[in-house]
Amino acid sequence: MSVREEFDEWATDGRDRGMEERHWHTAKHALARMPVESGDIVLDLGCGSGYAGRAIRDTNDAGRVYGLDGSPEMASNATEYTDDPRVAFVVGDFGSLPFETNSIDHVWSMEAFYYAADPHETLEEIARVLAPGGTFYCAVNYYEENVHSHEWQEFITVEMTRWSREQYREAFRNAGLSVAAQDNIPDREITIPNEAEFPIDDWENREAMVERYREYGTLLTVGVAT
Amino acid sequence: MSVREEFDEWATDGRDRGMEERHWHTAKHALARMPVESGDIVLDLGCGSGYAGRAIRDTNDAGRVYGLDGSPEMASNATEYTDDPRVAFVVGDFGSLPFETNSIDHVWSMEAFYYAADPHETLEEIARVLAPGGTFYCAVNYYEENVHSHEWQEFITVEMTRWSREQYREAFRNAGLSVAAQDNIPDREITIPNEAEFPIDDWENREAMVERYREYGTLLTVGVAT
Amino acid sequence: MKESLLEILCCPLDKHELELEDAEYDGDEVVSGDLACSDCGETYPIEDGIPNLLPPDMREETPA
Amino acid sequence: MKESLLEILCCPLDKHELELEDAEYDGDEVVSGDLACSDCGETYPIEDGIPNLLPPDMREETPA
Ligand SMILES: Nc1ncnc2c1ncn2[C@@H]1O[C@H](CSCC[C@H](N)C(=O)O)[C@@H](O)[C@H]1O
Ligand SMILES: Nc1ncnc2c1ncn2[C@@H]1O[C@H](CSCC[C@H](N)C(=O)O)[C@@H](O)[C@H]1O
Repeated sequence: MSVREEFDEWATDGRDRGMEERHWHTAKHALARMPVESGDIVLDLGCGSGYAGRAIRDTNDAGRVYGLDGSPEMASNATEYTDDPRVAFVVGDFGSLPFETNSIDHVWSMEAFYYAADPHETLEEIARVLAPGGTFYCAVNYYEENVHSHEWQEFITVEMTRWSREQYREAFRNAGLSVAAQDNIPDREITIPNEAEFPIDDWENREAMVERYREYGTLLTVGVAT
Repeated sequence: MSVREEFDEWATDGRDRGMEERHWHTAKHALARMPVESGDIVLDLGCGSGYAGRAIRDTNDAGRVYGLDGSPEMASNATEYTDDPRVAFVVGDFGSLPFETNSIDHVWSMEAFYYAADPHETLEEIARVLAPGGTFYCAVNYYEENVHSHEWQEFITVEMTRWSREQYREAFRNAGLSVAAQDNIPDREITIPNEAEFPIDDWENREAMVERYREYGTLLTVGVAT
Repeated sequence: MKESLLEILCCPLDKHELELEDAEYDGDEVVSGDLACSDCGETYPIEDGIPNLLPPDMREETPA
Repeated sequence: MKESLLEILCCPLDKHELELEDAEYDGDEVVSGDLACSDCGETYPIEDGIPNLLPPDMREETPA
Protein backbone atom coordinates (compact mmCIF):
# COMPACT_ATOMS: atom_id res chain seq x y z
CA MET A 1 0.00 0.00 0.00
CA SER A 2 1.06 3.57 -0.60
CA VAL A 3 1.29 6.22 2.14
CA ARG A 4 -1.92 7.58 0.74
CA GLU A 5 -3.86 4.33 0.94
CA GLU A 6 -2.45 3.31 4.33
CA PHE A 7 -3.14 6.61 6.08
CA ASP A 8 -6.42 7.35 4.33
CA GLU A 9 -7.55 4.17 6.08
CA TRP A 10 -6.22 5.39 9.44
CA ALA A 11 -7.99 8.72 9.01
CA THR A 12 -11.24 7.08 8.08
CA ASP A 13 -11.31 4.71 11.04
CA GLY A 14 -10.45 7.46 13.57
CA ARG A 15 -6.84 6.63 14.26
CA ASP A 16 -5.93 10.27 13.60
CA ARG A 17 -7.64 11.29 16.85
CA GLY A 18 -6.20 8.35 18.75
CA MET A 19 -2.69 9.36 17.75
CA GLU A 20 -3.38 12.96 18.69
CA GLU A 21 -4.34 11.92 22.19
CA ARG A 22 -1.31 9.70 22.77
CA HIS A 23 1.26 11.83 21.02
CA TRP A 24 0.20 14.95 22.88
CA HIS A 25 1.75 13.59 26.10
CA THR A 26 5.24 14.24 24.77
CA ALA A 27 4.58 16.50 21.78
CA LYS A 28 3.41 19.34 24.01
CA HIS A 29 6.76 19.46 25.78
CA ALA A 30 8.64 19.60 22.50
CA LEU A 31 6.26 22.23 21.11
CA ALA A 32 6.79 24.35 24.24
CA ARG A 33 10.46 24.69 23.31
CA MET A 34 9.94 26.05 19.80
CA PRO A 35 11.04 29.68 19.55
CA VAL A 36 8.06 30.73 17.43
CA GLU A 37 7.66 34.50 17.18
CA SER A 38 4.51 36.39 16.41
CA GLY A 39 3.98 36.35 12.64
CA ASP A 40 6.16 33.30 11.95
CA ILE A 41 5.17 30.73 9.34
CA VAL A 42 5.27 27.16 10.65
CA LEU A 43 4.97 23.92 8.67
CA ASP A 44 3.80 20.62 10.23
CA LEU A 45 5.07 17.68 8.19
CA GLY A 46 2.80 14.63 8.34
CA CYS A 47 0.28 16.61 10.36
CA GLY A 48 -2.32 13.87 10.86
CA SER A 49 -5.21 15.44 12.78
CA GLY A 50 -3.35 18.77 12.79
CA TYR A 51 -3.21 19.21 16.56
CA ALA A 52 0.35 20.58 16.55
CA GLY A 53 -0.59 23.45 14.27
CA ARG A 54 -3.62 24.26 16.39
CA ALA A 55 -1.46 24.29 19.53
CA ILE A 56 1.18 26.50 17.95
CA ARG A 57 -1.45 29.03 16.94
CA ASP A 58 -3.09 28.96 20.36
CA THR A 59 0.11 29.54 22.29
CA ASN A 60 2.49 31.48 20.07
CA ASP A 61 0.50 33.81 17.89
CA ALA A 62 2.19 32.27 14.85
CA GLY A 63 1.35 34.12 11.67
CA ARG A 64 0.27 31.06 9.73
CA VAL A 65 0.57 27.33 10.27
CA TYR A 66 0.41 24.88 7.38
CA GLY A 67 0.01 21.16 7.80
CA LEU A 68 1.20 18.90 5.00
CA ASP A 69 0.09 15.30 4.76
CA GLY A 70 0.30 12.64 2.07
CA SER A 71 -3.18 11.38 2.94
CA PRO A 72 -6.08 13.46 1.58
CA GLU A 73 -8.35 12.01 4.26
CA MET A 74 -6.00 13.15 7.02
CA ALA A 75 -5.85 16.66 5.52
CA SER A 76 -9.61 16.68 5.20
CA ASN A 77 -10.16 15.62 8.83
CA ALA A 78 -7.56 18.15 10.02
CA THR A 79 -9.39 20.89 8.13
CA GLU A 80 -12.63 19.97 9.87
CA TYR A 81 -11.09 20.06 13.34
CA THR A 82 -10.31 23.78 13.22
CA ASP A 83 -11.82 27.02 12.00
CA ASP A 84 -8.76 29.14 12.68
CA PRO A 85 -8.30 31.21 9.49
CA ARG A 86 -4.53 31.11 9.96
CA VAL A 87 -4.32 27.32 9.87
CA ALA A 88 -4.48 25.47 6.55
CA PHE A 89 -3.69 22.06 5.14
CA VAL A 90 -2.05 20.82 1.98
CA VAL A 91 -1.78 17.35 0.49
CA GLY A 92 1.81 16.64 -0.53
CA ASP A 93 4.72 14.26 -0.21
CA PHE A 94 7.82 14.45 2.00
CA GLY A 95 9.98 13.79 -1.04
CA SER A 96 9.16 17.00 -2.89
CA LEU A 97 7.83 19.80 -0.73
CA PRO A 98 5.61 22.27 -2.56
CA PHE A 99 7.05 25.29 -0.74
CA GLU A 100 9.37 28.03 -1.89
CA THR A 101 13.00 28.09 -0.80
CA ASN A 102 13.50 30.01 2.51
CA SER A 103 9.75 30.48 2.94
CA ILE A 104 9.22 28.76 6.33
CA ASP A 105 10.38 29.84 9.81
CA HIS A 106 9.97 26.52 11.61
CA VAL A 107 9.22 22.95 10.61
CA TRP A 108 7.61 20.55 13.07
CA SER A 109 7.14 16.81 12.58
CA MET A 110 5.84 14.24 15.06
CA GLU A 111 5.91 10.49 14.39
CA ALA A 112 6.02 11.01 10.65
CA PHE A 113 9.53 11.77 9.39
CA TYR A 114 10.61 8.13 9.21
CA TYR A 115 7.93 7.33 6.64
CA ALA A 116 9.79 9.40 4.05
CA ALA A 117 10.76 7.17 1.11
CA ASP A 118 14.20 8.84 1.15
CA PRO A 119 14.80 10.55 4.50
CA HIS A 120 18.01 12.23 3.34
CA GLU A 121 16.19 13.82 0.43
CA THR A 122 13.47 14.97 2.84
CA LEU A 123 16.05 16.58 5.14
CA GLU A 124 17.46 18.43 2.14
CA GLU A 125 13.99 19.60 1.23
CA ILE A 126 13.45 20.80 4.80
CA ALA A 127 16.79 22.65 4.76
CA ARG A 128 15.74 24.23 1.48
CA VAL A 129 12.33 25.53 2.57
CA LEU A 130 13.59 26.83 5.95
CA ALA A 131 14.77 30.42 6.16
CA PRO A 132 18.30 30.78 7.58
CA GLY A 133 18.11 30.39 11.37
CA GLY A 134 14.83 28.46 11.09
CA THR A 135 14.42 25.30 13.13
CA PHE A 136 13.38 21.73 12.37
CA TYR A 137 11.79 19.97 15.35
CA CYS A 138 11.82 16.27 14.55
CA ALA A 139 10.06 14.06 17.11
CA VAL A 140 9.93 10.27 16.75
CA ASN A 141 8.95 7.32 18.90
CA TYR A 142 10.28 4.82 16.37
CA TYR A 143 14.09 4.77 16.51
CA GLU A 144 16.92 2.36 17.10
CA GLU A 145 17.44 2.79 20.86
CA ASN A 146 13.73 2.30 21.53
CA VAL A 147 13.80 -1.47 21.23
CA HIS A 148 10.11 -1.61 22.09
CA SER A 149 9.31 0.14 18.81
CA HIS A 150 11.18 -2.26 16.54
CA GLU A 151 8.21 -4.52 15.90
CA TRP A 152 6.00 -1.67 14.68
CA GLN A 153 7.14 -2.21 11.11
CA GLU A 154 5.19 -5.47 11.12
CA PHE A 155 1.91 -3.63 11.44
CA ILE A 156 2.29 -1.17 8.63
CA THR A 157 2.79 -1.51 4.90
CA VAL A 158 4.81 1.69 4.47
CA GLU A 159 8.55 1.18 4.89
CA MET A 160 9.98 2.90 7.96
CA THR A 161 13.50 4.23 8.56
CA ARG A 162 14.90 3.24 11.95
CA TRP A 163 17.81 5.53 12.72
CA SER A 164 19.74 5.76 15.98
CA ARG A 165 20.16 9.03 17.87
CA GLU A 166 23.56 9.40 16.26
CA GLN A 167 22.27 8.68 12.76
CA TYR A 168 19.73 11.47 13.18
CA ARG A 169 22.46 13.93 14.16
CA GLU A 170 24.68 12.86 11.31
CA ALA A 171 21.94 12.99 8.69
CA PHE A 172 20.85 16.45 9.87
CA ARG A 173 24.40 17.74 9.54
CA ASN A 174 24.83 16.16 6.10
CA ALA A 175 21.75 18.04 4.94
CA GLY A 176 23.15 21.34 6.24
CA LEU A 177 21.16 21.50 9.46
CA SER A 178 23.19 22.26 12.61
CA VAL A 179 22.12 20.05 15.49
CA ALA A 180 21.07 22.31 18.37
CA ALA A 181 19.62 19.73 20.75
CA GLN A 182 18.68 16.10 21.09
CA ASP A 183 16.98 14.31 23.95
CA ASN A 184 14.32 11.90 25.07
CA ILE A 185 11.08 13.34 26.31
CA PRO A 186 9.45 10.89 28.73
CA ASP A 187 5.72 10.22 28.56
CA ARG A 188 4.73 10.79 32.20
CA GLU A 189 1.01 10.64 31.51
CA ILE A 190 0.22 7.28 30.05
CA THR A 191 -1.29 4.98 32.65
CA ILE A 192 0.95 2.08 33.53
CA PRO A 193 -1.03 -0.64 35.33
CA ASN A 194 0.12 -2.33 38.53
CA GLU A 195 2.61 -5.17 38.46
CA ALA A 196 -0.14 -7.73 39.05
CA GLU A 197 -1.96 -6.89 35.83
CA PHE A 198 0.94 -7.88 33.57
CA PRO A 199 1.26 -9.40 31.01
CA ILE A 200 -1.17 -6.97 29.39
CA ASP A 201 -1.77 -6.01 25.74
CA ASP A 202 1.64 -5.90 24.08
CA TRP A 203 3.55 -5.78 27.37
CA GLU A 204 5.13 -8.85 28.90
CA ASN A 205 6.09 -7.05 32.07
CA ARG A 206 5.81 -3.71 33.80
CA GLU A 207 9.52 -2.84 33.51
CA ALA A 208 9.37 -2.95 29.73
CA MET A 209 6.39 -0.61 29.65
CA VAL A 210 8.04 1.78 32.11
CA GLU A 211 11.20 1.82 30.01
CA ARG A 212 9.28 2.41 26.79
CA TYR A 213 7.29 5.37 28.07
CA ARG A 214 8.96 6.91 31.11
CA GLU A 215 12.51 6.51 29.89
CA TYR A 216 12.67 6.34 26.08
CA GLY A 217 9.52 8.34 25.41
CA THR A 218 9.93 10.50 22.32
CA LEU A 219 13.28 11.26 20.69
CA LEU A 220 13.49 14.92 19.75
CA THR A 221 16.23 16.22 17.46
CA VAL A 222 16.36 19.96 16.78
CA GLY A 223 18.16 21.24 13.70
CA VAL A 224 18.83 24.81 12.60
CA ALA A 225 19.10 25.91 8.98
CA THR A 226 22.10 28.03 8.09
CA MET B 1 32.39 44.27 45.74
CA SER B 2 33.73 42.92 42.49
CA VAL B 3 32.72 39.56 40.98
CA ARG B 4 36.05 38.30 42.20
CA GLU B 5 35.59 39.37 45.80
CA GLU B 6 31.95 38.34 46.01
CA PHE B 7 32.42 34.84 44.58
CA ASP B 8 35.78 34.18 46.21
CA GLU B 9 33.82 34.51 49.43
CA TRP B 10 31.14 32.07 48.18
CA ALA B 11 33.81 29.56 47.18
CA THR B 12 35.56 29.84 50.51
CA ASP B 13 32.45 29.31 52.61
CA GLY B 14 31.30 26.27 50.55
CA ARG B 15 28.49 27.83 48.59
CA ASP B 16 30.00 26.39 45.39
CA ARG B 17 28.99 22.90 46.48
CA GLY B 18 25.59 24.04 47.71
CA MET B 19 24.84 25.54 44.30
CA GLU B 20 26.03 22.40 42.56
CA GLU B 21 23.58 20.31 44.53
CA ARG B 22 20.57 22.57 43.89
CA HIS B 23 21.32 23.50 40.30
CA TRP B 24 21.86 19.89 39.32
CA HIS B 25 18.10 19.23 39.60
CA THR B 26 17.47 21.17 36.42
CA ALA B 27 20.94 21.49 34.91
CA LYS B 28 21.13 17.76 34.23
CA HIS B 29 18.07 17.89 31.99
CA ALA B 30 19.49 20.77 30.00
CA LEU B 31 22.90 19.08 29.76
CA ALA B 32 21.22 15.92 28.46
CA ARG B 33 20.04 17.86 25.41
CA MET B 34 23.45 19.13 24.32
CA PRO B 35 24.55 17.51 21.06
CA VAL B 36 28.16 17.03 22.19
CA GLU B 37 30.13 14.70 19.92
CA SER B 38 33.20 12.74 20.84
CA GLY B 39 36.23 15.06 20.65
CA ASP B 40 34.26 18.31 20.98
CA ILE B 41 35.63 21.23 22.99
CA VAL B 42 33.13 22.60 25.50
CA LEU B 43 33.37 25.79 27.56
CA ASP B 44 31.49 26.30 30.86
CA LEU B 45 31.06 30.02 31.59
CA GLY B 46 30.91 30.85 35.29
CA CYS B 47 31.64 27.23 36.12
CA GLY B 48 31.53 27.50 39.93
CA SER B 49 32.37 24.05 41.28
CA GLY B 50 32.76 22.76 37.73
CA TYR B 51 30.11 20.04 37.94
CA ALA B 52 28.75 20.67 34.43
CA GLY B 53 32.12 20.03 32.83
CA ARG B 54 32.54 16.86 34.85
CA ALA B 55 29.12 15.64 33.77
CA ILE B 56 29.74 16.43 30.10
CA ARG B 57 32.98 14.45 30.18
CA ASP B 58 31.34 11.53 31.97
CA THR B 59 28.44 11.21 29.57
CA ASN B 60 29.58 12.49 26.18
CA ASP B 61 33.22 11.67 25.72
CA ALA B 62 33.87 15.35 25.04
CA GLY B 63 37.43 15.97 23.89
CA ARG B 64 38.13 18.71 26.40
CA VAL B 65 36.03 20.78 28.77
CA TYR B 66 37.19 24.15 30.05
CA GLY B 67 35.55 26.00 32.89
CA LEU B 68 36.00 29.77 33.07
CA ASP B 69 35.28 31.69 36.25
CA GLY B 70 36.01 35.21 37.43
CA SER B 71 36.73 33.97 40.93
CA PRO B 72 40.16 32.38 41.43
CA GLU B 73 38.84 30.54 44.50
CA MET B 74 36.03 28.98 42.46
CA ALA B 75 38.50 27.86 39.78
CA SER B 76 40.80 26.49 42.46
CA ASN B 77 38.01 24.50 44.15
CA ALA B 78 36.79 23.24 40.77
CA THR B 79 40.29 22.03 39.96
CA GLU B 80 40.41 20.10 43.22
CA TYR B 81 37.08 18.37 42.60
CA THR B 82 38.30 16.47 39.53
CA ASP B 83 41.36 14.67 38.28
CA ASP B 84 40.08 14.17 34.75
CA PRO B 85 43.03 15.20 32.52
CA ARG B 86 40.60 16.53 29.92
CA VAL B 87 38.96 19.01 32.26
CA ALA B 88 40.70 22.30 33.07
CA PHE B 89 39.87 25.68 34.54
CA VAL B 90 40.76 29.24 33.68
CA VAL B 91 40.24 32.49 35.54
CA GLY B 92 38.75 35.10 33.24
CA ASP B 93 35.93 37.56 32.75
CA PHE B 94 32.71 37.27 30.71
CA GLY B 95 33.48 40.62 29.11
CA SER B 96 36.61 39.52 27.27
CA LEU B 97 36.93 35.80 26.72
CA PRO B 98 40.50 34.55 26.39
CA PHE B 99 39.66 32.07 23.61
CA GLU B 100 40.38 32.12 19.91
CA THR B 101 37.64 32.88 17.40
CA ASN B 102 35.76 29.70 16.30
CA SER B 103 37.69 27.54 18.79
CA ILE B 104 34.79 26.13 20.87
CA ASP B 105 32.07 23.63 19.87
CA HIS B 106 29.60 24.31 22.67
CA VAL B 107 29.24 26.88 25.42
CA TRP B 108 27.34 26.05 28.60
CA SER B 109 26.38 28.49 31.34
CA MET B 110 24.19 27.90 34.40
CA GLU B 111 23.08 30.67 36.73
CA ALA B 112 25.97 32.89 35.72
CA PHE B 113 25.29 34.73 32.45
CA TYR B 114 23.30 37.56 34.07
CA TYR B 115 26.30 38.64 36.14
CA ALA B 116 28.05 39.87 32.97
CA ALA B 117 28.73 43.61 33.28
CA ASP B 118 27.51 43.97 29.67
CA PRO B 119 25.47 40.92 28.64
CA HIS B 120 25.27 42.02 24.98
CA GLU B 121 29.05 42.21 24.80
CA THR B 122 29.25 38.75 26.39
CA LEU B 123 26.86 37.30 23.80
CA GLU B 124 29.04 38.75 21.07
CA GLU B 125 32.08 37.19 22.67
CA ILE B 126 30.27 33.84 22.83
CA ALA B 127 29.26 34.11 19.17
CA ARG B 128 32.88 34.89 18.34
CA VAL B 129 34.47 31.93 20.15
CA LEU B 130 31.89 29.40 18.91
CA ALA B 131 32.59 27.53 15.69
CA PRO B 132 29.78 27.83 13.10
CA GLY B 133 26.97 25.48 14.12
CA GLY B 134 28.16 25.49 17.74
CA THR B 135 25.56 25.91 20.48
CA PHE B 136 25.19 28.19 23.50
CA TYR B 137 23.15 26.63 26.30
CA CYS B 138 22.16 29.46 28.62
CA ALA B 139 20.33 28.39 31.78
CA VAL B 140 19.08 30.93 34.34
CA ASN B 141 16.81 30.91 37.37
CA TYR B 142 16.90 34.70 37.64
CA TYR B 143 14.69 36.22 34.93
CA GLU B 144 11.71 38.50 34.56
CA GLU B 145 8.89 35.95 34.50
CA ASN B 146 10.19 34.25 37.63
CA VAL B 147 8.81 36.81 40.04
CA HIS B 148 10.13 34.81 42.97
CA SER B 149 13.68 35.57 41.85
CA HIS B 150 13.32 39.34 41.73
CA GLU B 151 14.46 39.92 45.28
CA TRP B 152 17.73 38.05 44.81
CA GLN B 153 19.50 41.23 43.77
CA GLU B 154 19.19 42.45 47.37
CA PHE B 155 21.49 39.73 48.59
CA ILE B 156 24.37 40.22 46.21
CA THR B 157 26.67 43.12 45.48
CA VAL B 158 27.23 42.28 41.80
CA GLU B 159 24.67 43.89 39.50
CA MET B 160 22.38 41.35 37.79
CA THR B 161 20.59 41.60 34.44
CA ARG B 162 16.94 40.55 34.63
CA TRP B 163 15.75 39.81 31.10
CA SER B 164 12.42 38.32 30.07
CA ARG B 165 12.20 35.22 27.88
CA GLU B 166 11.68 37.48 24.90
CA GLN B 167 14.61 39.71 25.76
CA TYR B 168 16.86 36.66 25.82
CA ARG B 169 15.70 35.61 22.36
CA GLU B 170 16.11 39.10 20.97
CA ALA B 171 19.55 39.61 22.47
CA PHE B 172 20.74 36.24 21.15
CA ARG B 173 19.60 37.15 17.66
CA ASN B 174 21.20 40.59 17.84
CA ALA B 175 24.50 38.91 18.66
CA GLY B 176 24.19 36.60 15.65
CA LEU B 177 22.98 33.51 17.50
CA SER B 178 19.91 31.79 16.03
CA VAL B 179 17.47 30.80 18.74
CA ALA B 180 16.89 27.06 18.47
CA ALA B 181 14.87 26.46 21.62
CA GLN B 182 13.61 28.08 24.79
CA ASP B 183 11.70 26.58 27.67
CA ASN B 184 11.32 26.21 31.39
CA ILE B 185 12.78 23.12 33.00
CA PRO B 186 10.89 22.36 36.20
CA ASP B 187 12.75 21.34 39.35
CA ARG B 188 10.88 18.16 40.28
CA GLU B 189 13.33 17.15 42.98
CA ILE B 190 13.43 19.88 45.55
CA THR B 191 11.40 18.95 48.60
CA ILE B 192 8.34 21.10 49.06
CA PRO B 193 6.98 20.78 52.60
CA ASN B 194 3.31 20.17 53.42
CA GLU B 195 0.83 23.00 53.49
CA ALA B 196 0.84 23.06 57.30
CA GLU B 197 4.51 23.93 57.53
CA PHE B 198 4.16 27.25 55.71
CA PRO B 199 5.22 30.04 56.07
CA ILE B 200 8.72 28.59 55.95
CA ASP B 201 12.11 30.18 55.17
CA ASP B 202 11.51 32.62 52.31
CA TRP B 203 8.13 31.16 51.40
CA GLU B 204 4.88 32.69 52.54
CA ASN B 205 2.80 29.87 51.15
CA ARG B 206 3.10 26.54 49.42
CA GLU B 207 1.65 27.71 46.08
CA ALA B 208 4.43 30.23 45.65
CA MET B 209 7.09 27.61 46.24
CA VAL B 210 5.39 25.18 43.85
CA GLU B 211 5.22 27.86 41.19
CA ARG B 212 8.86 28.84 41.66
CA TYR B 213 10.23 25.31 41.35
CA ARG B 214 7.76 23.03 39.60
CA GLU B 215 6.54 25.58 37.08
CA TYR B 216 9.14 28.28 36.47
CA GLY B 217 12.20 26.18 37.31
CA THR B 218 15.13 27.06 35.09
CA LEU B 219 14.80 29.08 31.88
CA LEU B 220 16.90 27.53 29.13
CA THR B 221 17.63 29.39 25.91
CA VAL B 222 19.61 27.59 23.21
CA GLY B 223 21.44 29.61 20.57
CA VAL B 224 23.34 28.41 17.51
CA ALA B 225 26.29 30.25 15.99
CA THR B 226 26.23 30.79 12.24
CA MET C 1 -7.37 27.53 1.04
CA LYS C 2 -6.72 31.25 1.09
CA GLU C 3 -4.93 33.02 -1.73
CA SER C 4 -2.20 34.00 0.72
CA LEU C 5 -1.05 30.38 0.65
CA LEU C 6 0.06 30.97 -2.95
CA GLU C 7 2.80 33.29 -1.69
CA ILE C 8 4.80 30.33 -0.46
CA LEU C 9 3.47 27.37 -2.48
CA CYS C 10 5.36 26.17 -5.52
CA CYS C 11 5.38 23.28 -7.94
CA PRO C 12 6.63 20.20 -6.05
CA LEU C 13 8.52 19.04 -9.14
CA ASP C 14 10.47 22.04 -10.36
CA LYS C 15 9.75 24.57 -7.57
CA HIS C 16 8.41 27.20 -9.95
CA GLU C 17 5.48 29.45 -9.14
CA LEU C 18 1.91 28.25 -9.30
CA GLU C 19 -0.98 30.12 -10.87
CA LEU C 20 -4.55 29.80 -9.69
CA GLU C 21 -6.99 28.83 -12.46
CA ASP C 22 -10.78 28.28 -12.61
CA ALA C 23 -11.10 29.25 -8.95
CA GLU C 24 -14.43 29.06 -7.15
CA TYR C 25 -14.77 30.98 -3.94
CA ASP C 26 -16.73 30.80 -0.70
CA GLY C 27 -15.94 34.18 0.85
CA ASP C 28 -12.14 34.45 0.82
CA GLU C 29 -11.75 30.66 0.68
CA VAL C 30 -10.81 29.10 -2.63
CA VAL C 31 -12.95 25.94 -2.59
CA SER C 32 -12.03 24.53 -5.98
CA GLY C 33 -9.85 25.23 -8.97
CA ASP C 34 -6.43 24.30 -10.28
CA LEU C 35 -2.90 25.34 -9.51
CA ALA C 36 -0.83 25.40 -12.67
CA CYS C 37 2.95 25.49 -12.72
CA SER C 38 4.15 28.58 -14.57
CA ASP C 39 7.06 26.58 -15.92
CA CYS C 40 6.27 22.91 -16.57
CA GLY C 41 2.53 23.44 -17.00
CA GLU C 42 1.61 20.60 -14.63
CA THR C 43 -1.67 21.27 -12.85
CA TYR C 44 -2.67 20.42 -9.29
CA PRO C 45 -6.31 20.26 -8.20
CA ILE C 46 -7.89 22.04 -5.24
CA GLU C 47 -10.40 19.60 -3.78
CA ASP C 48 -12.83 20.75 -1.08
CA GLY C 49 -10.58 23.72 -0.48
CA ILE C 50 -7.45 21.61 0.01
CA PRO C 51 -4.73 21.82 -2.65
CA ASN C 52 -3.38 18.43 -3.67
CA LEU C 53 0.30 18.95 -4.44
CA LEU C 54 1.34 15.35 -4.54
CA PRO C 55 3.66 14.71 -7.49
CA PRO C 56 1.36 13.57 -10.32
CA ASP C 57 2.56 9.95 -10.24
CA MET C 58 1.58 9.63 -6.57
CA ARG C 59 -1.73 11.37 -7.09
CA GLU C 60 -2.66 8.88 -9.76
CA GLU C 61 -2.13 5.95 -7.40
CA THR C 62 -5.58 6.76 -6.07
CA PRO C 63 -7.92 3.83 -6.51
CA ALA C 64 -10.50 5.00 -9.06
CA MET D 1 47.11 23.50 32.93
CA LYS D 2 48.28 21.42 29.98
CA GLU D 3 50.11 22.95 27.07
CA SER D 4 47.26 21.85 24.80
CA LEU D 5 45.18 24.62 26.36
CA LEU D 6 47.44 27.12 24.58
CA GLU D 7 46.00 25.98 21.24
CA ILE D 8 42.79 27.84 21.95
CA LEU D 9 43.74 30.44 24.57
CA CYS D 10 44.45 33.99 23.50
CA CYS D 11 44.97 37.40 25.03
CA PRO D 12 41.63 38.59 26.46
CA LEU D 13 42.38 42.14 25.36
CA ASP D 14 43.44 41.91 21.73
CA LYS D 15 42.86 38.18 21.03
CA HIS D 16 46.42 37.59 19.87
CA GLU D 17 48.37 34.43 20.65
CA LEU D 18 49.92 33.80 24.02
CA GLU D 19 53.41 32.46 24.63
CA LEU D 20 54.37 30.40 27.63
CA GLU D 21 57.31 31.82 29.62
CA ASP D 22 59.22 30.67 32.71
CA ALA D 23 57.14 27.51 32.89
CA GLU D 24 57.58 25.05 35.74
CA TYR D 25 56.20 21.57 35.22
CA ASP D 26 54.83 18.72 37.28
CA GLY D 27 54.71 15.91 34.73
CA ASP D 28 52.78 17.37 31.78
CA GLU D 29 51.09 19.95 33.98
CA VAL D 30 52.33 23.52 33.80
CA VAL D 31 52.13 24.55 37.47
CA SER D 32 53.51 28.05 37.19
CA GLY D 33 54.82 30.52 34.65
CA ASP D 34 53.52 33.39 32.57
CA LEU D 35 51.47 33.72 29.43
CA ALA D 36 52.68 36.66 27.36
CA CYS D 37 50.71 38.21 24.55
CA SER D 38 52.69 38.03 21.31
CA ASP D 39 51.25 41.39 20.31
CA CYS D 40 50.61 43.76 23.22
CA GLY D 41 53.18 42.15 25.52
CA GLU D 42 50.76 41.96 28.46
CA THR D 43 51.53 38.97 30.71
CA TYR D 44 49.13 36.73 32.57
CA PRO D 45 50.25 34.58 35.51
CA ILE D 46 49.69 30.84 35.94
CA GLU D 47 48.97 30.33 39.64
CA ASP D 48 48.80 26.80 41.09
CA GLY D 49 48.40 25.52 37.56
CA ILE D 50 45.46 27.80 36.76
CA PRO D 51 46.01 30.57 34.22
CA ASN D 52 44.60 33.92 35.30
CA LEU D 53 43.39 35.63 32.17
CA LEU D 54 41.38 38.37 33.78
CA PRO D 55 42.00 41.68 32.05
CA PRO D 56 44.83 43.32 34.04
CA ASP D 57 42.60 46.01 35.59
CA MET D 58 40.32 43.35 37.10
CA ARG D 59 43.20 41.23 38.29
CA GLU D 60 44.61 44.16 40.19
CA GLU D 61 41.36 44.68 42.11
CA THR D 62 42.58 41.87 44.36
CA PRO D 63 42.91 43.03 47.92
CA ALA D 64 46.66 42.89 48.63
N1 LIG E 1 5.80 10.43 2.52
C1 LIG E 1 4.86 11.10 3.18
N2 LIG E 1 4.50 12.32 2.76
C2 LIG E 1 3.55 13.04 3.44
N3 LIG E 1 2.94 12.58 4.56
C3 LIG E 1 3.27 11.38 5.00
C4 LIG E 1 4.25 10.58 4.35
N4 LIG E 1 4.38 9.43 5.05
C5 LIG E 1 3.51 9.48 6.08
N5 LIG E 1 2.84 10.67 6.06
C6 LIG E 1 1.81 11.11 7.03
O1 LIG E 1 2.43 11.20 8.30
C7 LIG E 1 1.45 10.94 9.29
C8 LIG E 1 2.06 9.99 10.29
S1 LIG E 1 1.04 9.69 11.69
C9 LIG E 1 1.42 11.08 12.75
C10 LIG E 1 0.40 12.16 12.66
C11 LIG E 1 0.61 13.34 13.62
N6 LIG E 1 1.83 14.06 13.35
C12 LIG E 1 0.57 12.89 15.05
O2 LIG E 1 1.51 13.16 15.80
O3 LIG E 1 -0.41 12.25 15.46
C13 LIG E 1 0.23 10.37 8.61
O4 LIG E 1 -0.82 11.30 8.69
C14 LIG E 1 0.70 10.10 7.20
O5 LIG E 1 -0.31 10.30 6.22
N1 LIG F 1 31.75 38.57 34.95
C1 LIG F 1 32.07 37.31 35.28
N2 LIG F 1 33.09 36.69 34.68
C2 LIG F 1 33.42 35.41 35.01
N3 LIG F 1 32.76 34.69 35.94
C3 LIG F 1 31.74 35.29 36.58
C4 LIG F 1 31.34 36.60 36.28
N4 LIG F 1 30.30 36.91 37.07
C5 LIG F 1 30.03 35.82 37.82
N5 LIG F 1 30.90 34.85 37.53
C6 LIG F 1 30.95 33.50 38.12
O1 LIG F 1 29.73 32.84 37.84
C7 LIG F 1 29.41 31.92 38.88
C8 LIG F 1 27.94 32.10 39.22
S1 LIG F 1 27.37 30.93 40.39
C9 LIG F 1 26.97 29.53 39.36
C10 LIG F 1 28.05 28.48 39.37
C11 LIG F 1 27.73 27.21 38.58
N6 LIG F 1 27.56 27.46 37.15
C12 LIG F 1 26.51 26.51 39.14
O2 LIG F 1 25.55 26.24 38.40
O3 LIG F 1 26.47 26.21 40.34
C13 LIG F 1 30.34 32.22 40.04
O4 LIG F 1 31.25 31.17 40.20
C14 LIG F 1 31.01 33.52 39.64
O5 LIG F 1 32.33 33.64 40.09
